[in-house]
Amino acid sequence: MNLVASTEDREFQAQVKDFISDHLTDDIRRAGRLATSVFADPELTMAWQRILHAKGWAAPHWPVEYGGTGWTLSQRAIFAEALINADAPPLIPMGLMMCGPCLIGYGTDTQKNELLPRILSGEDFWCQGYSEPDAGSDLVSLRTSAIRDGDDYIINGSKIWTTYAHHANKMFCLVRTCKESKPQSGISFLLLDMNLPGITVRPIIGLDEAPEQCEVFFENVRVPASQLVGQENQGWTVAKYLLVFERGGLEYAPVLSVQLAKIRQMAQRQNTADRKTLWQQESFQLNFARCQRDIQALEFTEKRIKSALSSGGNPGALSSMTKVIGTELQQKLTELALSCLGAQALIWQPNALVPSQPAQPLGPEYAVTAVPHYLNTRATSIYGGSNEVQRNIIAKMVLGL
Amino acid sequence: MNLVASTEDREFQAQVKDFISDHLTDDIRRAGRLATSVFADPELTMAWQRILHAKGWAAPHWPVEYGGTGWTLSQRAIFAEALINADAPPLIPMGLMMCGPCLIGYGTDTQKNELLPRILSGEDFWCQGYSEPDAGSDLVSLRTSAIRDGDDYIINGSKIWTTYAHHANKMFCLVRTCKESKPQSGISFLLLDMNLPGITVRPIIGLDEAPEQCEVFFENVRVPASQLVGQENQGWTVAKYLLVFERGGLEYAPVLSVQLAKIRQMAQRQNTADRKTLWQQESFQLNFARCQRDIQALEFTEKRIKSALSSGGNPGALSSMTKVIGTELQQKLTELALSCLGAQALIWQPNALVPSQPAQPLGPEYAVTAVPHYLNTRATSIYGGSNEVQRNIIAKMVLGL
Amino acid sequence: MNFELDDEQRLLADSAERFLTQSYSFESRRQRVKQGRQLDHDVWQAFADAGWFHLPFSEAEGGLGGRLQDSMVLMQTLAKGLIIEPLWANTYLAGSLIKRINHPLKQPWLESLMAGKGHFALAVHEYEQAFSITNSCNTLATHEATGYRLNGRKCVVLNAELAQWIFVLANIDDELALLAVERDTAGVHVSGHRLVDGSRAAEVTFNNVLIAEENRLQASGGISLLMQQTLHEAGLALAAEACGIIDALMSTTLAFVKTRKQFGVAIGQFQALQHRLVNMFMMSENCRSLLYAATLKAEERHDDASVVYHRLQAMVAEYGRHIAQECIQLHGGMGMTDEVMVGHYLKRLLCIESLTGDLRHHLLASIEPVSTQANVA
Amino acid sequence: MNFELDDEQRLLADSAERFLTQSYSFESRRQRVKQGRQLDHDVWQAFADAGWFHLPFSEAEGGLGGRLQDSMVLMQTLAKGLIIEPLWANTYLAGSLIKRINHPLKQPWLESLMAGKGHFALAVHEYEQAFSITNSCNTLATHEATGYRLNGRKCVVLNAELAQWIFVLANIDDELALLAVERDTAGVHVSGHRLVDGSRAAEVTFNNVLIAEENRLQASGGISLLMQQTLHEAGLALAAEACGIIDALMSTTLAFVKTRKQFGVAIGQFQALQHRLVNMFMMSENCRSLLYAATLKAEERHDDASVVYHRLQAMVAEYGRHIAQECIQLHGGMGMTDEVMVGHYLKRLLCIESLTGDLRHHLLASIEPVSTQANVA
Repeated sequence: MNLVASTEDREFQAQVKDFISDHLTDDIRRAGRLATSVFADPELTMAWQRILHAKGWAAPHWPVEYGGTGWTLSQRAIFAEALINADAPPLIPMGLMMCGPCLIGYGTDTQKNELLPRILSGEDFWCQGYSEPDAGSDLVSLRTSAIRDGDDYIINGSKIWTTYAHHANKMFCLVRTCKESKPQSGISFLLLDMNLPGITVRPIIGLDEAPEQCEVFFENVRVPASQLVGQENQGWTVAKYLLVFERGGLEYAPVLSVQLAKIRQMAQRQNTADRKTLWQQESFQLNFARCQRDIQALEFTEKRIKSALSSGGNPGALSSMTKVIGTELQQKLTELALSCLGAQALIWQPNALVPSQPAQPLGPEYAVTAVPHYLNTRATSIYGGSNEVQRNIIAKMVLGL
Repeated sequence: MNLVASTEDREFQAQVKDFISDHLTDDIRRAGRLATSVFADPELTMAWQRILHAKGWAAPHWPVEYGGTGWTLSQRAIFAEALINADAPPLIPMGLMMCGPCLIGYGTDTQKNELLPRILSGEDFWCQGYSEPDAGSDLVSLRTSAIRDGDDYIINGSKIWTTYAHHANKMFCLVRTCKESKPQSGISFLLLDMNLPGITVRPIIGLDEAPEQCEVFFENVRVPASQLVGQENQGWTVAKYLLVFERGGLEYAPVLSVQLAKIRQMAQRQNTADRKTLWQQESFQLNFARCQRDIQALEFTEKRIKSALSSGGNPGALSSMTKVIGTELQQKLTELALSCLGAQALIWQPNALVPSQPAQPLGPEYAVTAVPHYLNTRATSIYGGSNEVQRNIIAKMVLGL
Repeated sequence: MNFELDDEQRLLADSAERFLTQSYSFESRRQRVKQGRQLDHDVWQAFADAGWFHLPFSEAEGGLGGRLQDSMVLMQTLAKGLIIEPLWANTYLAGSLIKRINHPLKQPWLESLMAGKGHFALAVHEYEQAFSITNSCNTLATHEATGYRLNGRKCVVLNAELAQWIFVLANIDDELALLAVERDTAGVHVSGHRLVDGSRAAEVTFNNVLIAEENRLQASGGISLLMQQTLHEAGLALAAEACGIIDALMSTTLAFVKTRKQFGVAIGQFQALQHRLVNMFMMSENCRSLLYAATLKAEERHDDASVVYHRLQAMVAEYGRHIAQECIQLHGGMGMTDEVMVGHYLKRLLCIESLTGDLRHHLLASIEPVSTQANVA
Repeated sequence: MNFELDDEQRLLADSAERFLTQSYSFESRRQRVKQGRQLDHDVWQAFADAGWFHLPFSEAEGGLGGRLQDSMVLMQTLAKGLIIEPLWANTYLAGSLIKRINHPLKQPWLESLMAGKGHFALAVHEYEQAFSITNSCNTLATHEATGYRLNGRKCVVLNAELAQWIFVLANIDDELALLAVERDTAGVHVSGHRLVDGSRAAEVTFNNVLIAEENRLQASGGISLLMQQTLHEAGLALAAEACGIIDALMSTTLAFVKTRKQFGVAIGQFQALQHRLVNMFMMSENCRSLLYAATLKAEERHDDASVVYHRLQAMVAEYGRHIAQECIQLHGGMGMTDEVMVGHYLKRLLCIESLTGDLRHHLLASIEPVSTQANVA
């Protein structure tokens, strides 16, 4: 066992930091700082993706032949942490993290050649059509149908919780292509253009009053059969691959550490009755210490999983575990932040959250994001397979119950 | 709505307090103080029952004709609280609280005339034979059989978690008298003498190393059929009545309040690094305040249930709720007590817990009971219908799930 | 002891419920929030007509008796509708203050308030200040020949946009003082904004504002005690609202889990969810019990009325948050939208938690100075 | 980074496991607890033969290298058997102290300890004292011509019955001091007793005990730092034991719920229990992660080794208690008996929690003085 970082890694870290400080502009950085969700301002985020793409760093985790960097897992972690520490907005994952790897794994040469470069450059903006009104965590019961008609599929039905569908020009989705077979084997994985006739997008206003999710309706939408990824009726295989990727790929601890450090700074600025700061209150310190402890444990759980991956092991359902722990800690941190701020956090000022031209906030800037972030973060234990479903998975796959 | 106590109640309270301070001897009081379970030292507890019986106060909740007091619910609560505040050991419930009411409800005149006076006087010491090795919270699957043979039943099987079976001369129990009918309708309620041939009692050593529970084995034990209570195969009806009585009859808040007051005194005696007491630590105060808050809420929940009972209402499954809240608060309090004491609580000195001739303890007396009490109290969420089963009941009966 | 509503209270609850059903739909409320209107005059008039502005005031003050229980019933019932109008801020927060002060305008203020005409605000909170009322205050007033000069800034001042008078907590010579400031006075700047729950408040800045000597408010027992009594009475009404919200969350969510299906069954059939719902239910019942306890103890002036009040606040803050968050989780994606009630209930609970003190404040204030034995019931 | 055991560590774990299976049955342990024997010489000799007494000491000290990882593996593995012999008290607690002091007998002490002959005790705890080491101590020593006079009383002194030397934390001139006291000195009274977990300790009173000047222990950096370093090194081994107990609790309980039936099905099929078991499992994995983190950081002398150590202790205390209590609940009535392991594991965890500081102490000590950024892995 050891924790030693190599000299190469330390040199790499310096290089990454230099690049970021040279290229991350103030307004893009503000987009990261003012983000109250994992989805920052789309325009500025895409601007940042273009900068990274120009350097060849938009998709470090892709194979080199498709535009990846060839970095080690350790280098990828260093890069990710440097971005977080610099308040860079996280890149929008639907293309880079979800659709891209899937095409790399299951796409035809035509699909790969045409689509992967446009994902990297940001020319295509993807959204993910999985959930349906009656199939949230339960994808097996999805009903949006794709019926073969000559060289096309005809799509009818609707999708929900489609993040940024109103910004997207492309969707990858799961559709039912066979009703006779077993529920999960009649599903196919399809790509489509969002401007096709018969598609309607209705943004859903969230608790934070921002339209992040959408409902998407399909009425006799014709999609060429060439847009199928993998075999017909084998969409579940492709989807499962994505789900594993989505869950296993994320690391929560680095973001949480930065958030906690910010909470500490906030607490040091709040005054209390006895002319001390909130930070000096024992009860605050104990809450803080528990969060810090739990974040560090998660950090090492994630390192253990990564280390098992490096040496060829299968982290299996342990990624369900980091999803549960990570999201519940995220929620706890947003609560800790609220507990610092009291009544001043209640002021609702969405105009102060627009990173390109933020209005001057009432009160300190750090208080502006606290409530929207708290509210938005309630979703993390719901999406990506609800934490209840994750617990079922762990019970079955890890504990053998 | 109002909380006002009547003048009569206030006079009654004074009368009760006087009686207790005149009659509760030092060694009986010590038995109450040194108890680490709801079951205090049996000998001293029975001595106390005899004193109360002489005054006619051994079973205030029984109908007057059988030896009850005819008190109002409010007077009964005043009496119960006065006993708790005086550290009187709680009377052993199997006869007075469980078998007695049951006989009053379902017994024959012969059974009532013979047995009830001996319960009041303490001449008979009862134990309850319900649980079996494979039927803990799940009484439906009990298997101890009673087969009719002339005027007798022949009993075979075994019971477990039979509190104080090694002290008892009588048992009331549930036995299976019919295997053909539906599981819960083939059960009968039977009384038996513990000295019958074929009965073996094995005390079970608990976590606190005290033999409180027992296993009881029956090998061809002959019990006269006259010992049946209620109809044959209708034991479930009698048992359900008992369970309701056992759950609804208890009030947790008064005991909890006294325990919390003792914890406060302990905390005021513990010194900390900065020459303050533990009581002065903010973190301790917050833990304490939460417990106090929750106890008071429970107190009023119990008052609301009692008030609903007084006006003829049916508190229904709400008694499951006070069982869950009450026992979980008990457990929390024993943890709070431990948190006051640190390493000194680890000293294991059972001899200091014998109320008749206690050994001089190492360290303060209050530290001697903390760990055994903590350990014993883990059982409260298991017995009397586990808290999991209670939650199932509330989900079904109250929430309609 | 008796925990039943009397006939009068039942009528009050019925009328409040009828008002919500007939005149306060979720959709109309959303529209008003979106428009940012400061007051819906029809709604406000309906409150006045129903006599709700008179409820917390004694007959001597011109009110309806001022039984705390009645206000409890009203606030508990109206909670379900998430009233955005400044009923609490004006009637309970400012009202509880006004009834306790000595001031020449006291009676006219009360009368206009009860008539639904007078609007008042109490300015307590400041930026970068964890909850504290009594010991620290960066808004300062200095002596002048004819009174005081006030400088400083208050945040989250409820009802400030409508108020004719703002009562401002300030320091004078290192002592806590309350100043009655007319909103139109030179140097007072009110910058209105929305709160997270859709109601409105304002940042109020005081720039060399001249205050007449008589407008330094006096109360027997001093300003600290006045503030404490005001916050307790108003806070009790707010806690009643929180309990009403908790009830609404529970019934909404129970109805939802009985119909929403996943994996082919109603999600209320899943035991893991059932046990969580049972925990939430037990919490909600405990909140109700403490609400009754705190209200009756305050009404009957028990010695421990104050500590029980703080216990109630500490409980609704902690359990209310837990319940609301669980309700959102149980609603799944729908719970995260502006379209269903649960999220709005959570937002209102966030406000309630912060307005009269934080959890730590309430917990520490809930401990009796000396250990007492259990009381006779 | 690498979290795999190396070959040597695997051998160590195997030998410890073999020892438990072959020579340390639950039944034989119970008998020894009942008899109140202070030491089973066969067991102690087996420890010596296995080289476990040499493990925490460097080669220069005559040991086997003193890699913290090796001790971690040993303590984690032995945990399952609930060793009642004073392996930790003598080798880790006293041993970590001896290796850090300057004293003429230091080397002979270490040698006899490693040979399994020498027994030592560290007397820290006092009655009516919430956890504190550095600032307060009612055991006092006063200056004499030839040394010091010691008066006071220590409680829960592990291994005091067997010890030839007791190291006593005392105050001299309001300064923290450590005195090495021979147990046979006049005025030393050792009153042995059992602890809740079946192991033994003693109350030790000092009545005008004369201590030679040279037996006031010295350490570079002072006594506070010495105590801190000692408790951190020994505490790390103890936390490893706690993690081993947590693992044993989880595997015992998982096996139980898969076989125990209620209402016709294995109770492990109930979703409400499954989710609780998952929470326990996640806690246990987080404990393991922090154990690795704390051990490796201490070994590699990272700046944050100390805060990570305290985080580990705070986590095993809190999560260990939760897990053990849940395991008892899941075992039902059987969990409440002396006859199955789960209750014994809980008892040992109670001891571990109290020996090196309470939860609050560890949490407050786990906060870094300044905010740092996330480190490179």
